[in-house]
Amino acid sequence: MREFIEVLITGITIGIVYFLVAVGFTLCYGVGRVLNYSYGSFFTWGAYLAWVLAVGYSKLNYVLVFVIVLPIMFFLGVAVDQVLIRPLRKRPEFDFSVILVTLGLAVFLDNLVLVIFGARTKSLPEFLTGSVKLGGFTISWQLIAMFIFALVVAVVLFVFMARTRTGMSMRAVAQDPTGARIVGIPLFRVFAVTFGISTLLCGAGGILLAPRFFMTPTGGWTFLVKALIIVIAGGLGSLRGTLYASFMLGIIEAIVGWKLGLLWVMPFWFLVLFLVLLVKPAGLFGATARKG
Amino acid sequence: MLEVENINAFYGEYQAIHDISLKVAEGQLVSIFGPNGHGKSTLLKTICGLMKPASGVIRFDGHEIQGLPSHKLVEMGIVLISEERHLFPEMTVMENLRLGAYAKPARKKESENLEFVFTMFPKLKTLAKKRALSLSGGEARMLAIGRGLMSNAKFLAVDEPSFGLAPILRVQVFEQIVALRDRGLSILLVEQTTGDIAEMSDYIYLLEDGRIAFSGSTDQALHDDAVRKVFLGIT
Amino acid sequence: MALLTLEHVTQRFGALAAVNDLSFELEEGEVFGIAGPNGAGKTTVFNLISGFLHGSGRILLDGKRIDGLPPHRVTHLGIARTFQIPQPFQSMTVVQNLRIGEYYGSQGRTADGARRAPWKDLSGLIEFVGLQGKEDRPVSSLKLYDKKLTVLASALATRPRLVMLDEALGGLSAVEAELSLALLQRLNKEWGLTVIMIEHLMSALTRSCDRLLILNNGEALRLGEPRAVVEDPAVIECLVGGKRA
Amino acid sequence: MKRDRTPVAALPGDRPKALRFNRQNGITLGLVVILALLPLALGDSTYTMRLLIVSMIWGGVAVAWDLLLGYAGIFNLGQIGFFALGAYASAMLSQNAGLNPWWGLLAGAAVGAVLAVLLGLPSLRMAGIYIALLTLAFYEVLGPLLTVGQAVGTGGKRGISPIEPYSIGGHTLSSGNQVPWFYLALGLFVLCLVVCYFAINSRFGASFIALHDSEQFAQSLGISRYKVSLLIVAISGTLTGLMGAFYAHYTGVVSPRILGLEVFIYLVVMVLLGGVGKFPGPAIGAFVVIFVSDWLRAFENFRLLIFGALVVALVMLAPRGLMGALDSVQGFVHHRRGRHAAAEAPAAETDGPKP
Repeated sequence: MREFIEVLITGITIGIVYFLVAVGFTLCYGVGRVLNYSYGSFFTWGAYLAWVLAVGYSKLNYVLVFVIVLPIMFFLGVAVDQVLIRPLRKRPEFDFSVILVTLGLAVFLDNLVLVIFGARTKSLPEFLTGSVKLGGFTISWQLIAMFIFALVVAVVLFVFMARTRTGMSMRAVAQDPTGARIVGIPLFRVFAVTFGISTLLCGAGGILLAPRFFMTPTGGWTFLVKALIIVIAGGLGSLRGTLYASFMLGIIEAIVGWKLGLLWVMPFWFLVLFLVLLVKPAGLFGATARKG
Repeated sequence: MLEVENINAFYGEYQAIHDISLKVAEGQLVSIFGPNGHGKSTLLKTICGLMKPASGVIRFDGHEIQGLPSHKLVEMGIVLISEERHLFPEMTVMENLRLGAYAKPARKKESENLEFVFTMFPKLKTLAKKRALSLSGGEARMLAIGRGLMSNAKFLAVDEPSFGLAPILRVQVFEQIVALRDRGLSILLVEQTTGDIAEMSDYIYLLEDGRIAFSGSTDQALHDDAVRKVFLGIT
Repeated sequence: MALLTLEHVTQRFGALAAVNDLSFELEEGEVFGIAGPNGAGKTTVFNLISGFLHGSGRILLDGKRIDGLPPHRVTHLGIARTFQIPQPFQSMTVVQNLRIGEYYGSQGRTADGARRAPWKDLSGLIEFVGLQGKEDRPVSSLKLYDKKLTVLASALATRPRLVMLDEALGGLSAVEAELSLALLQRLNKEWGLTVIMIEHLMSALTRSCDRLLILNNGEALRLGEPRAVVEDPAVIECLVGGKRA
Repeated sequence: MKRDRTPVAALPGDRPKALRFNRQNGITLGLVVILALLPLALGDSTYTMRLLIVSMIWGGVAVAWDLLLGYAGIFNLGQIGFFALGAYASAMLSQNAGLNPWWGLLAGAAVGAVLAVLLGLPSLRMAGIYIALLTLAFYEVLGPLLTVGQAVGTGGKRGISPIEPYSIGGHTLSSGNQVPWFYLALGLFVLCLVVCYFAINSRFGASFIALHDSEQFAQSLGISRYKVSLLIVAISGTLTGLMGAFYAHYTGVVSPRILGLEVFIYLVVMVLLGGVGKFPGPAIGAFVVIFVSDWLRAFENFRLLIFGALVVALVMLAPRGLMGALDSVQGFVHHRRGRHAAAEAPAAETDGPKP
C-alpha cells in the first residue's frame, strides 16, 4: 500500500510535467492550427542545451540553466514559425505541408544533435539529491523539486493566458481569428509568439524529465508521441482536457512501470487512448474531431 | 473622410462586388441597402482590410489604405462591427471589451472608452462577468458594438446591426448608432431592409447584385421605384 | 400524392434554430421558389433534404422517408442539387464531371423501385446546357458561368426527378442570368423536372415560380402564388423593411 | 495537394483511354522496361542489384502510400506500420508455424489490408488532422508493441532472423544470385504500379479523386465517401503489406528497427521528391533516394541530417517534386511551341482573396 502511494505521487509529478509538454503542443494547434511534429526534437534540444551548460562544458547552477535555456528555446520557436510555417499559410494544403515540414525539421534537428554529441546516452544529474520522509512515505527531493517547478510554470502559464494582453490575444485568436483581426490583433505576430511559448514549454519539460530518462538524440520522439496521445485523449486544443489527460496518463505510466516495466507503458497508453476514443471520439473535452 | 473608388472584389472567381464607388464625409451616417447576397458584407470587409480588393482605391483621410492588414487599419481608427459579431465566446464580456482596446491608440483611452460604453449600454455593465456565449442575441449585438467603440474608432463600418433582433431592440440599436453619429463618428451602415434607419441617414446607396443601383439623399431614395425593383422584383 | 413532403422539420445549431418547424409539400412538375433574408435558413433546408444535415421532423419522397439517409443515397432516389458556390472537380474535364454524375448517380433505383436507365450519350445533355465545344476543357479553365453549368449538368446526369438549385444566378452577368432562367424553364416544361430554387434576385422568382416560400428566421412566413406573396405587407416588411413600397 | 494533380486519364465512358498511351503510363512502362533489361547489362554486380531490389520494394510502397496522400487526401502516417506487420506476419508464419514462405505473401497482404481497414474504420469519420495524429501514434506505438510481443513470437527487440527464403521448384533462392530475386521484386513492383495506375484511372479512381476535389459535390452526385475511402485505404494497405512480406524473406531479418525514423523519413522523401499525387513520381523517387543514400554512406550521421533538410527544402521550395518539375518543363515547351495558338488558351483567372 505504501509503495502504491509512492508510485501514485510519482505518477502525479510525471503527470504535471507531461502537462507542460502537451500543453505547448495543444496551444500551437489551438491558436495557430499547427500540428508540430518537430515537437519531440525541441524536447531533446532543451535537454541537451541544459546538459551543455550543467555538465558538458560548464557546471552551471540549475537556476541559471533555466534562465539561459528557456529564452533560447523561445527564440528558436519564433524563428521556426517565421521561416518555415509562415510562408506555408498561403497554401491551400497548409495542414499537410506543415506536417511534412515539421517532420523533416525533426529529423534534421535530431541528427544535428547526433552529429554534435554522438549517439551515446547522456544524463543530467538530479537537481537535488536525497529524500525526505513525510508521514511514513519516502519522497525524493528531486521529485518534489520537479513538482514544484512544473507547478510554478503551469500556474504562470495560466495567469499569463488569463491576464496579460498577449495571453488574451492568443485566446482570442484561438476562439475567433476573424474577431481577432477585427479588434486589430496582428495574427502573424500572435502565431509566432505562440510557437515560441510552445517551444519554451517543451524545452522546460525536456530539462525536467532528462534526469529521469536517459537522453539520446532521438529520445524526443517518445515524448512527441506521449504529447500526441495526451492531446488526442484530452481533446485537441483544449487546455482543461490536456490537464486531466496528463494526470491520468502520468499515473497510469507510474503504475504500469512499477508493475510491468517501462516497456509496457506505451502499449497501455495506446489502450487507454483507444478506450477514450471509443467513448468520446473527440477526446475528453474536444468538440471538433468529427468532420462537419 | 472615406472614399471608395471603383473597387472590385472576388471570392475565388465569384465577383461579389462590381466597380463600386462611394463616399462617407466626416460625421455622416451613410447607409447601404440591398437584399442578402448582394455584396454588402463583402464591401465592408474589403474596406476594413479583411479582404483584399482585386482593383480600385480606398482612401481614408487622404491615405490609400487598400491592401493594408486589418490591424493597421484598426490603429488608424477604422473599425468593423460585423454582422456575424465574431465575439470571443469563451471569454467574459469584460475581456471582450478589453480586447476591443487592443490597438495601441486605444489602450491609452481604455478606461475612458469603457466608461462611455457602459453609459451607452448599461446592461453590459451588469453582464461584465458573464461569458460571451451565454448572451442573448440583443446582448451579443450590444457587446459587438461596444467592443467596436473600445477601439477608439473614427470610422465605424456597421454590418446589419439589426440582424436577428426583436423590433424593439432594433429601434434601440438604431438610436444608439445615430447618437454615435451625433457625437462626431463617421458611420457606414449596411442593412438588408430599409427601416427606421433610412430616415436617419445622411445619404443612401442601394446595392443590387454587387452593383450600385441607386444613390441619393434620403428623400430621393425612399420615393424611388428602385426600392420596389431591388427588393421585390416588381415595378 | 405530393412528390416531396416536409413535416415539422427543425434543425438547431447550438441554441439557434436555423430551421424551425417547417412543413410544406411539393407537387410533381412544380417550380418552387424559396427566398428570405440572410440567415433565414434557405440553404439549411436544402442540406436537410439532400442528406447533408439530419435534423428532426420527417422528410418524405413519394411518401417514403428519406431523412436520415446519407447524401449519396438521396441522390440515388432521384434528388439532385447544385451549390451556391460551384465547386466542380478541378482535375477533370467538363465531360468527366458529367460522367461522375451519370455513373454514380444513376446506379441506384428510384423510390418506387424501378431501375433508371443511364444516359446513353451525354452530348445531348451538354448541348442542352450549352457547353458544346467545351466538353474536353479542364474545368479549372472555365469561367464561373460555365462552372455553374457544369455543376448543373452533372447534377442532371444523375437522372433526377427533383432538382434543387441554390442561387443559380448569383454572380452572373445579366445575360448569363437570363440564359440560366431560360434553361430552368426548359428543364421544367420540356423535361418535366420538379425544381426548387433558392434565389436572391426577386425578379427571377416572381417571373418563373409557380409558388414562392418566404422564409424568415427559419420559419415559413408566407407561401403561395409569387405575386400575391410579394405584395403581402408582412413580406414587404420582412424584405424591404419599414412600411414602404 | 489539391491544386495540381496530373489530370485524370480516363473515366467511366472513356475507359479505353486508360490503356491509351500517355505520359503517366509512358514513364511507367519505360521504367519497367529499363528495369527488366538491367540485369543483362549489370551481369553479376550483386551490389547494384541489391540496391535496385530495395528500390523496387520501397517504390511499390511509395506509390501505394501516395494513393492515400496525394490522390485520396488521407493523411495516413502509419504506412510503415502496415509494411512492418506484413513482414512480421510472413516471417512468423514461416519461422514459427513452418508455413511455405510463398503463403506469407498472401498473409502479408491480408494483414496489411485488415490493419488498414481497422485503422480506417474509426479514423475516416474524423477530420483529416485527427487521422494524421492517430496514425502517427499507431506507428510510434507499434515498435514497443512488437518488442513486448515476444510471447507471441515476434522475437522481441532482436526480431526474427534468419527467415527462410523462397524456393522455386525445389531450388532455394540464395543471396549469392540476385537475378531471381530481382525478377521476383520486379513482378511485385509492377503489380503495385498496375494496381495503383488502374486505381487512379478507373471509375473507382474517379470517385476518390472527385471526393478529394470537391467532397460535397461528389456526395451530391451519389458517391459514398465512407465506402470509397475505406476501399482505397484497403488497397493501399494490401500492397504495402505484400511488399513487407517480400522484404522479410529477401533480407532474411525483420526487427522493430524497420519502424525506425530513418525508414520513415526515406519514404517521405521518396514521395515528396517524386511528387505528391503525381503517379509514378514516388516510385522514381524511391530509386533516387535509395541510390543517393547509398552514395552518401560515407557521411554516416550526416546522411539523415541531409535528408531531414531535404524534406524541409522540398516542401518549402518544390512541393510538386520531380514530376511537377516535368510538368513545368512540358508546359514551357508547349508554351513556346504553341504561342500562335494562344487564342485557344483559357483566359487568365482572377485570383481574388478567399473568404
